[in-house]
Amino acid sequence: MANGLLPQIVFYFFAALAVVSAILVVVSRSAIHSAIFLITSLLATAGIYLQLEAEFLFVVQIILYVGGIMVLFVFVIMLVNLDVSLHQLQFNRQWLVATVLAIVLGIHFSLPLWLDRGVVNLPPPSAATMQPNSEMIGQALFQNYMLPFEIASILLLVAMIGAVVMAKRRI
Amino acid sequence: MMLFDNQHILSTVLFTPLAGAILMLFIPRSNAAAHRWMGNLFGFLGLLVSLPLICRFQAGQTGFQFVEDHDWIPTIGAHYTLGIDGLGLVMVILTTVLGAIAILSSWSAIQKREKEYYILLLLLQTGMLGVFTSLDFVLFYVFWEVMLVPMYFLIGVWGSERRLYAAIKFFLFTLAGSVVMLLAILAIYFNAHTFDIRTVLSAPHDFFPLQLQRWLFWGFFFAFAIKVPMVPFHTWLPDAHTEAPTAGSVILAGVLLKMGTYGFLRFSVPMFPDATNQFRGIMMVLSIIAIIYGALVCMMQKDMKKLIAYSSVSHMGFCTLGIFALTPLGLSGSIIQQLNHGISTGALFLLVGVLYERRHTRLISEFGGLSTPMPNFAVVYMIVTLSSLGMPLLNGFIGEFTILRGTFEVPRYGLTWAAFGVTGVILGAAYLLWLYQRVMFGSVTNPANEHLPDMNLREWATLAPLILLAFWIGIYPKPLFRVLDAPVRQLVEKVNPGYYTSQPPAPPAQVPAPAAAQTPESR
Amino acid sequence: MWQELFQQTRQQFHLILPEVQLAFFGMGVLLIDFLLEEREKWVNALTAMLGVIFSGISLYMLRYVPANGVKGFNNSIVIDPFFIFFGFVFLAAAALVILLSVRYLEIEKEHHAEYYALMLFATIGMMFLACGTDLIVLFIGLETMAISFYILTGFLRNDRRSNEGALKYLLLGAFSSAILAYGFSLLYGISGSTNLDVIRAEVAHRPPSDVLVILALVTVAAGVFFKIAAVPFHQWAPDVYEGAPTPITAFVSVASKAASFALLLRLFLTVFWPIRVDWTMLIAAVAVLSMTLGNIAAITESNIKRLLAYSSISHVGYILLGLVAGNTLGLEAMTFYILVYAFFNTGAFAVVIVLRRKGVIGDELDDMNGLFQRNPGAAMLMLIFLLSLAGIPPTAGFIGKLLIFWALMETQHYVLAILAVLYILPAVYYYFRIVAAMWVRDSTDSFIPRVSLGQAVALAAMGIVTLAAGIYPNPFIEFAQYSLGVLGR
Amino acid sequence: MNEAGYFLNHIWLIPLFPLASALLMLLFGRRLANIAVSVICVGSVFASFIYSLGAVLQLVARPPHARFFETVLFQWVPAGVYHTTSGLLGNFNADWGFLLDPLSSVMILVVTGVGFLIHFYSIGYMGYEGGYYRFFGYLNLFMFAMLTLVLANNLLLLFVGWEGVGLCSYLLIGFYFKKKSAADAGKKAFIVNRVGDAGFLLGIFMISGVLGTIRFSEIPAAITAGHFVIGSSVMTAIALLLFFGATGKSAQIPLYVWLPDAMEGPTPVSALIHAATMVTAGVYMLTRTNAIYKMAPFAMEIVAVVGAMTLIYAATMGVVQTDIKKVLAYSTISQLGYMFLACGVGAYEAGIFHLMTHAFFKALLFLGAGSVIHAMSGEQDMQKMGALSKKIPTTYRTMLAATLAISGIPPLAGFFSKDEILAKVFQTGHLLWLVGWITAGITAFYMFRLLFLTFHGESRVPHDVEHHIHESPATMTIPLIILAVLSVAGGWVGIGGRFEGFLAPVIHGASILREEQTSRVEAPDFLLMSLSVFVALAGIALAWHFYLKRTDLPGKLAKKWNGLYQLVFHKYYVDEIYDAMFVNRAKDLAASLAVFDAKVIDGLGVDGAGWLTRFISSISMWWDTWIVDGSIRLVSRLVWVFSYPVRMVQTGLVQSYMLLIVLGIIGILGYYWHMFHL
Amino acid sequence: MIPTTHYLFLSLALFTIGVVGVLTRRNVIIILMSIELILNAVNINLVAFSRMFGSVNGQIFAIFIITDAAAEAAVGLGIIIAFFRNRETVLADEMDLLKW
Repeated sequence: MANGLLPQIVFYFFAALAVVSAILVVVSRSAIHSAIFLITSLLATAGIYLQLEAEFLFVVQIILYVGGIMVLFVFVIMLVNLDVSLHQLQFNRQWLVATVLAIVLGIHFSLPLWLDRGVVNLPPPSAATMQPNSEMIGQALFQNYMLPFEIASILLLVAMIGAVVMAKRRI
Repeated sequence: MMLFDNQHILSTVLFTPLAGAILMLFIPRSNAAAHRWMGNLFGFLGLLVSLPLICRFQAGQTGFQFVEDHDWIPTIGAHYTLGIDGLGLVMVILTTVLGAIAILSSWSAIQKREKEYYILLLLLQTGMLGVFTSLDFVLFYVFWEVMLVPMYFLIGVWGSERRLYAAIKFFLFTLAGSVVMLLAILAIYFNAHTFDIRTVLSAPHDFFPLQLQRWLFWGFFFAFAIKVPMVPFHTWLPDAHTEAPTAGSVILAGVLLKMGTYGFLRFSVPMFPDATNQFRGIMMVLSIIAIIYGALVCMMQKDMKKLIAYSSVSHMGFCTLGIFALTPLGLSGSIIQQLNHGISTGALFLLVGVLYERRHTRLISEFGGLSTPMPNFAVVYMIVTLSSLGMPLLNGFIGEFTILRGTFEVPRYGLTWAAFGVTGVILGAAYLLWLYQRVMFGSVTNPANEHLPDMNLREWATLAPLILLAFWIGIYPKPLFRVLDAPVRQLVEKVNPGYYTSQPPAPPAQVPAPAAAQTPESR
Repeated sequence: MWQELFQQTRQQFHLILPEVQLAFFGMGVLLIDFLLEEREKWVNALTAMLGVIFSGISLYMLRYVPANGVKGFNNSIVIDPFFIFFGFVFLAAAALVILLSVRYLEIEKEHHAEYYALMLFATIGMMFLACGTDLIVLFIGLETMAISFYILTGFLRNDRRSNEGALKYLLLGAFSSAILAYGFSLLYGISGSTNLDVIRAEVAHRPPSDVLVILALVTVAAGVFFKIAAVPFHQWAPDVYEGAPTPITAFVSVASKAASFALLLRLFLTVFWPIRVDWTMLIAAVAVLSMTLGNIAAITESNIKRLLAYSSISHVGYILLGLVAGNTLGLEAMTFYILVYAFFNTGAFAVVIVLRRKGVIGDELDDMNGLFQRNPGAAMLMLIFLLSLAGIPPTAGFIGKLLIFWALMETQHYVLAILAVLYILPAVYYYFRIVAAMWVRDSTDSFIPRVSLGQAVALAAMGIVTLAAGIYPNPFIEFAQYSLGVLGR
Repeated sequence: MNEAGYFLNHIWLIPLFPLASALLMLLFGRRLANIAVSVICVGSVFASFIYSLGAVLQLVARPPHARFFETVLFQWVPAGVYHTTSGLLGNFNADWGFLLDPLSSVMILVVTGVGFLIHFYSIGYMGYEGGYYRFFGYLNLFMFAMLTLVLANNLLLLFVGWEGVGLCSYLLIGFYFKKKSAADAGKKAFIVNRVGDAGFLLGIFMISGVLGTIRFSEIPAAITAGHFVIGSSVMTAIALLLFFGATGKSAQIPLYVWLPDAMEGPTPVSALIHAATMVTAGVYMLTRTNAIYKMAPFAMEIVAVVGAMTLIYAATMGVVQTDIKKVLAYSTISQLGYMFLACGVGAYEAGIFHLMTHAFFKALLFLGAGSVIHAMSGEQDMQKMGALSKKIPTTYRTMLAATLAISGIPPLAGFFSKDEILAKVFQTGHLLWLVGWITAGITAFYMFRLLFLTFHGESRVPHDVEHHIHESPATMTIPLIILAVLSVAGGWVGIGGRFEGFLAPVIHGASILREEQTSRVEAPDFLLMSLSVFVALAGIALAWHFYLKRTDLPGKLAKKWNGLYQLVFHKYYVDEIYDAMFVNRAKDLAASLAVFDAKVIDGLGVDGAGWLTRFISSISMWWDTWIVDGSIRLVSRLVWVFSYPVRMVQTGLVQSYMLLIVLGIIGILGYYWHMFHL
Repeated sequence: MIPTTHYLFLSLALFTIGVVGVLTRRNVIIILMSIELILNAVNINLVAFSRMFGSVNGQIFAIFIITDAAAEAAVGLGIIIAFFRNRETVLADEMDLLKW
């Protein structure tokens, strides 16, 4: 499925799904719904990864993001259950201005890209295949990127400590 | 003794007060008497160590003496360079003398936080001496600003009601000028590639291209004009003077204001001669305005210190007038007048301080008929007043006369300038005598004044030296003129070359505009 | 193949020794904590201090690296003077803050090992920020630092202000680092590599005013500006400064700022150096805005921590001016400024820390009233620090500003120079509001601030450095010059 | 130098003696007993009198052309190099040097002599006053200043004395400093003098600028070297400036206003300073610098005219004053007018001559007046006197002599000097002679009016003072007598132009004009003499008529010849008419002039000037507070206020912060896209 | 074949939506989610680029970003809990103790 119609269909489907669910994340009243839509969006993104031949990342996305982070989110949402907040306003006072500005920002990013797509001249996707993906990633991760990997461990340690310190009533 | 040989004596003079201050840090705060003694001791020591300068100074020898030079910040090429010429000598001595007197004058006036008070006074002393002795731009600037801080506290902590306002006003005003000067200094560096004042001084008059000279002149102008202070930058002065404690006012009027004129003489005039020639007219007009305006404002003051403050605006106007007359007489007169102003205005503030200590008010209306309870005070006050209004045989006259004589010489409007100056003299007599009359004459109306004690020994000790100096300068100023001859000669040769050869003075219009083209832009 | 991997690791291990030391002691603190009674918690501080010292030693070992540095771990880090310089700054700041923290935490009853551990981890992040030449290293380092700070800011968990500060910091920080990440992704997209040198080469080859490059520049700049709290990305600073525990405020305002400046310099002097014509204007504008807003806003601020926040914003403006000048001197000025700023700014906060006591945060202007009568030494030091902040000689701050002005004049940025110079006036005004409160006003409460041993040591050190760098700045300037190595050439 | 002789070599002692004792008084006077004070002070003045006498004798011993002695003690103001207006290099240098020549010798003799007498007199007069030592200290200080003034060998040193005497007069006028009027008068005197001095200073500048020297001995040479044309504008300017200074010191129009008020001071002061010595400094200065005036005929005209105007104006003023000292004050002004008139027509020697004689009799008059006041225990109003001649005979006789002298009755001193002046003026063919002549009459009139009102007629003395009217002590009367002798015989030195001859070497030829005119107009001397004598007598007669006869005659006549009563009455009727027609008118005129003087000149002129200055100064103070300082405060306030909105942006809402971040990015990107025209 | 630009636009779309969420929602948790969206957008970029260059670096970077997202989420939620414990709210515009 290197080229042909299918990839495009896959891409545009997943893209549309990601965008739509993302919008729903932002607009839906209850936090739970947003969380679920976020999951959808992330899954769609995972699909796109797959379409980009990044299988490993596809897995990571699903396991770590959807399986880990989102569960955490849902858990917290349960913890600080907000039936009250369901009835109150979900958008702050500046929402109109903010939306407009955000869109302006988006235009500022995208319009030049669109106009200059000639100038930007991103090379077409290289024929170089990245298979077997997991192995290559493993190689890179433990040779070129060993150091960041180690630092990441500290980062996660910090995160752990932080979560404990913050969430635990007494240490 | 190595500390006192010609290479190090200036450092000794400079750091004696500082040493005192540091020493006092270790005396417990509770022991106020000790601080008093130490303060006075080191104030006096500072005076003593400065005396060898007078003896060893070779008058008539051009250039700087007692030069001391070390690397300071090699990375930016700043040196620790000290040295004085005649001008510097006069200023240094003035500073040490007034410093000692100011410290002595606060013996009983200061009743809180003696420790910090004396430490700050000594720090201030070092700062001022540094300004007058440093021969390196950066060093000069550092001292120039260091000195602000102690003054801020002297006004802010030991001042009277509106002291905080006055203090911060003083600080900001002066700072506003000096920060601009900092840029000008840097600009000089990029054109002269040195921070050494001597090198820049010895450069030819068109060393900086004219356009640059103009900029630099104004860059320095604000710093100095605010310090002097020239109208319209003077409004910090009345507040600062009024709120400051006696010693503060004495130092402020006696020494701090001189930094402005000193700056003009040391930097603006000799370093940017062409620009100076161009702006001479403006400067003289400003000075005249200061003279007359200050005098006029004096008349309406209800507060003695304010009155004296404005009178110093007027008197310093004479100094700037003399400087920008750019003639030997004008310049030497101006320097002498600076000395005089230090002496007589300092003495005036001391006298007001004497009253303030007794009555804790400075309002003229509170007094009257004081010559009955305090006759000696009346006599001293009279002498000081006379010296301040330029009575012959007292210092004021020598300065004012010489300045006006030098001004008279200015091409074209000479007589007019002189005439205006003389008007200032008349007004001076008017407001000073009026003040004297309101305070001293008449019969005692206010019962509080009936039994005021006359001046005590310490007050005599503070005032006597000043009065002696006043008479000395008034009767035998020759040594002063001799000391000042060389620096003045240098200045004049710089601003209008060939003055001393008997050609008619070149009209300032002949500032060589092409000169800018000739000198290659150095960077 | 694993063989050679270990091989190269063993060869290059000494390069990351300082960080390793910190990590080791950080975890050590966590472990030792279990052995300690409530009143022995100061041992944690001691351990952390040891870590800093050891890290410092191993940093000192590296001092003979060539000017262009030693690359390691597949060019993902470079050990060059720049790193050593900033590493020293971070460690110094960390040491000072640790000294200042003990008493404070005891008063707060939040004396936990995690605090020190997190500080050390944050320091690790900073150091990687300073030495990383790889986008990923930089990003992870940045996040390590940032997240540690989020936690530390909220460390007083029962204090509403602390919570709020932490949450705000987190939201804003996450947002900004997301933007930064976006920029990084674009950089990667431009070059296909995460190595700065490669990216730089690519950027150089790119046609001028390439959209992707500009997008990357702007997003990265936005992220970094946020970290250094430059206008208009500054607004987190006052709130976080006020909310955080005061030692952490000091740490944030000094160390994290220095680290972010390291990142900024690293990126702008390598990646974006080819297109500096494009960003000089941007930096200048941001600098001027920061100076203006910081100075103006501080004039009426009555909370000292907020006031110092605004002042730090204005200082950022000053430091950025050095980058605007862009010549060697300007960069030296920046590094020198960052170096001394670490000391006198921490000092200013330290005095506020000294004022902390049960029930009173001691960060209101009135808490300073009559400090002179209550603790002359503290008042004296505070005066020195404030003078230095205001840039009055003979203090370090003056030399720093002097160098900045110098660079501006040398590169003929006259207008900027005049602006910068004139902004000293409002600065002096609001700093001297504090001075006046300390020295002139009479004390409104009878509380006598007592200085613990640690605080005394820290205060003394900072005061000495501030004065020394003002009176004889030569060594410091040389250090700053040394720090640049080959950068910016 | 030794052959110059002891006294000449020690000429510097002359001013030194009084200075020394002055310092002694001002420093330690309070501890000294009155007797010691008087001995020291009077003694010092006497010593300097002796030394001056000796010096003068040694000078006179020389041949006329060599009667010139100059000595320099030390350089005083070696101010340095400057450019003269002609572009040459000058070296400004004022020495502390003394110059003794006929002119200054006359002056020092007058000053020390009269001064000594007045000091002596003061012992008695001030005996019961507080601040005895202070009084004498100031008086001695004055002597020092005055002697410096007359002995100075250059203009600047002269200016020192000039200012010094001004200061002393300020101090002495304000001697009763508790009286506000006295203090005010002193201040007024000082400031008005300062105004004059301003002119003088400028004059000095111009002289040194134009001639390159301020030494009297070098000025004539410098003038000839400078090739100035007669009446060159520069010279005229200098001359006028100097004269302006003189008007201040010597109380001429327009700056005479201070002198009448100066009478607030103790009477000896008025005698010494405001009659004999200080006020004549102007005349001396003009004579000193006559070489310059010679080049400026126009200026001389001005001097003459101003002198004449002052002369008659002040005289008329004197007619109506009732305060005995005020009368004398105005008469002094008018007499000074005579001197300036003389100088104006180039008759310097005549001026100086009159200066000398005037010093004698005017001092005497004041001292006499003082003695009267002393007798009347402080009363100064002539309305409350009368018929004192019996009670205080000595005072009466001496004052009579003086009055005769001032009225110019031969052979008294006043006659010779005044007559010489009139003669010289007449020779120049000036109409001003007429003014002088008339005024001679008026002078006689008001002086005798004073005499009659005070000493004759029936007593108008209130009874409480009546009984303890007594003659003054010897210390006061002796000086009176000596001065009386002098004012009788003082004029004889002028007989046969001996005085003129003596002064001749100092006078560098008066104005060229005058020399021509001298040849043209030749008037018989005796005629002029008789004329002036006549007018004087007329004046006396008139005074007698109105202030003695008219008061007591009617009664007698009515008693004696009842028949003639009508006639007499009728005569009186005529008399009344005459009186009504002329004298009263004249008196009215004078009175109105007096009002004019008090209200306009003094009121508007002086106080008005003061008021105006204060007004302007209050305006400038307002300006200073609200505009100059106000603008500063406004700026700072603006910055302060502006800081609030900046802080308000800090809403505390996270999302607004984020919004700002987004805005920032948009802004930056927008900037770039704009730059790259996308 | 899909040009890389399209991936860019997709990520931009997600980015913008994320920004909108961050700027408009009151619920802090949802703000955090929106931030996750943004990071997700970044990842799309990275992966697309890595495909474009045919090198896995981008994917590695993406992994690290996910790690970071996890860390941020953990800490963030912890802080939110602490905040909620003290303030009984998780609404962004109700944390206004610190202002001005």
